[in-house]
Amino acid sequence: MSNTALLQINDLSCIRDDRVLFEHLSLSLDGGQMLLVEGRNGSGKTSLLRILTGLKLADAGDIFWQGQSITRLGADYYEAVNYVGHHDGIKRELTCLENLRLVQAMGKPAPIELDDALEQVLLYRYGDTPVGNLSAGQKRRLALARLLVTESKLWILDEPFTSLDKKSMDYFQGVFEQHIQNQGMVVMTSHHEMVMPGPSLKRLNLSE
Amino acid sequence: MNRLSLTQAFIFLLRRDLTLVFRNRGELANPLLFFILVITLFPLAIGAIPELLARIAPGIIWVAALLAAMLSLDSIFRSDFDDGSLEQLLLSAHPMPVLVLAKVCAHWLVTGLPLLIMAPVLAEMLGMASEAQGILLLTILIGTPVLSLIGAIGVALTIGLRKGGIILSLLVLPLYVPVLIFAASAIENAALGLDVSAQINMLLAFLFLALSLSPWATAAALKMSMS
Amino acid sequence: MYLWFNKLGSPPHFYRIAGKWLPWLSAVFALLLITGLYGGLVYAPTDYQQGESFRIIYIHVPAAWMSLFVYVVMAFCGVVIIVWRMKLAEVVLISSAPIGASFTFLALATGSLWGKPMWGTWWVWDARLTSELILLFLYLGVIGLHSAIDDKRIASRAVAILAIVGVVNIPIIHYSVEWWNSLHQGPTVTKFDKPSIDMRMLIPLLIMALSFQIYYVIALFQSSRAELLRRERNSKWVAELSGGN
Amino acid sequence: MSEFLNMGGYAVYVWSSYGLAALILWLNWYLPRRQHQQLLQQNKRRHHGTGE
Repeated sequence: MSNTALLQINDLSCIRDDRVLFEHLSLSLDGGQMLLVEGRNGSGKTSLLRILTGLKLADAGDIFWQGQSITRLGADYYEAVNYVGHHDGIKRELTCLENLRLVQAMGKPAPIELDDALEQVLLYRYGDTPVGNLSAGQKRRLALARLLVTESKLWILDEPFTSLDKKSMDYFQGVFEQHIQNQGMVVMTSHHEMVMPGPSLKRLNLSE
Repeated sequence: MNRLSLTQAFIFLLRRDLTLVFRNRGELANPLLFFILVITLFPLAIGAIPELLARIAPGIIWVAALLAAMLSLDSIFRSDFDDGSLEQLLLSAHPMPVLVLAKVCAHWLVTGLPLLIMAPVLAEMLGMASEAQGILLLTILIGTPVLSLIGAIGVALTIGLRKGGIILSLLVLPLYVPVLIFAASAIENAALGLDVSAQINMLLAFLFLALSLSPWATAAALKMSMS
Repeated sequence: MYLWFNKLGSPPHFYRIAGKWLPWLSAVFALLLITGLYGGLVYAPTDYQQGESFRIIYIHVPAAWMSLFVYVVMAFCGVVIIVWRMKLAEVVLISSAPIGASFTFLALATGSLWGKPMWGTWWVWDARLTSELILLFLYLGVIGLHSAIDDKRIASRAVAILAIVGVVNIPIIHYSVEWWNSLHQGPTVTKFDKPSIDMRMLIPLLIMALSFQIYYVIALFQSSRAELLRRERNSKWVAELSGGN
Repeated sequence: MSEFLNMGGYAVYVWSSYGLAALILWLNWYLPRRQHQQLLQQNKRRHHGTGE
């Protein structure tokens, strides 16, 4: 195992139409750690997360996963990453089960029955209903169910709790804690306070 | 459990796209209706002189097929782009060009194939010589996949734009010229009973060139548009 | 070599170098143009078949060569943009597009002006002119796509991909049109591309072609410097440049 | 001299070709140059004083 952390960010900077969102950003994250990205709206939280996933190109700096640059790793890096962004990334015309089957087909399937996953996110009854008929909260839960049905080390979550009720928020907070305890990694943005044991929680504020 | 093999992922995505299309069947007919509509305009515009129509039938049918294909290109990535599943495809464990190929195949099955079925009817309406109709089908069978493959590059480049439509045609139509030239002249030769193997071979060459190069260009363009 | 390539790549460095070179290039261009024009208009003998109208060749052929050359330069910049993500290549690509498009339009216009006296029509579906017309659409595609995307960093990568796809298609389009033209061979055989080999005609043509090349570099430096200022307006070197003097 | 200008009867075509070429070449040089001056002015105003 190379001595550097699993995820290494060196001197990252991002400019959006003449405004410098962040500059010379360097940090590292290892297994069993969560990075909470805070900052007022428009401070570049989403841009940072999209750069971490490799979807967006940074204006300068690079990102290393297990010592290798993510641009060179390509699909191998993506296999280790699970990203839930503003969009839920699910098809309205397909049913919940069909959506989850697609998620598994596109990633590294976790040893779990799809019905059990639906059960955990309280969507078992909606297995065969097209997603178009679900509420925003239910759609978000289905989007987050991607974390249960595929195996990935690094979770990158952009406002995962939007349109979730208290009960679901607690449930998913538990899922994140479980992931951290199994040496997984989470990078997320959230307006809700995260209650996490001290050493495994790192904070990054983009607006100061 | 490890991830699916490439062919499994390809087939899975292809099946998913086809089920998606059959879930809203309404749109399925659009390219076809456009194809028929454009062709019926010509006799109205040029007059129904049989020899004239028969002579220009290959050109009309192929221009109409080309325009119908181009108009339907937007549907390849549009819905996935809007609901965020295109992002998830880009971040999938499988190489993007293969997934792009699956989506382009789905698009061809939904738009190219119906043109194939409809073309003989229209060729008959335009009074095209029957020997030529066989070759017409062959050129559409080989040509329309090329239109979808090259068109996918244009769509991927313009997907992020608010008004991508016009730019798409400006980018894509010049690249369609070689296919149009060889397809139309193949049918013309067939109508005169001449040999068409040269043209057909060229169309096949375009098909293999497009099959091997355009998925990579489309994947790069998608990655760039999502950036 | 890499160091030089990298140093040239830094915008302020290129901005200064281009500025310094512009006057010299203009002088060389003026010299070449005058000799070329004199050679073409006065020195070269009258063509026995086309009479004086053949002298349009001294604009038409160099413009046609340049229209192709500039697109190949753009495709090369496209590769540099995709592989090394060099800012300068982005600027050079998009600054070259209008110049290339102008050369293509010039070739088309002079082709039509040359065709009128010979065939009595302004437009002839000649193989070369038709390829040139499609090439113009390729240029307009690049310019249109670049202006349609707001974020110029993304726009440059988009046109880079388009230029590469375009350059692969240029020979295919060219030979398809050539082949198509041989099919529908009109009554007149065009004498566009095979200028008679008489030395006194050829030399001015080469001089004109060279002057067009130099002109391209001048116009490219000029518009690249402007584009650099627009793109780098909030970088330090632009601030020093404008705050300083 | 007038014979030269006449261009063997093709004066219209030859001279309009060369005129058009001159116009296009000049435009491609002049427009970016003017834009360059404008940008320099804009930057001066943006970075007026100590260039904040």
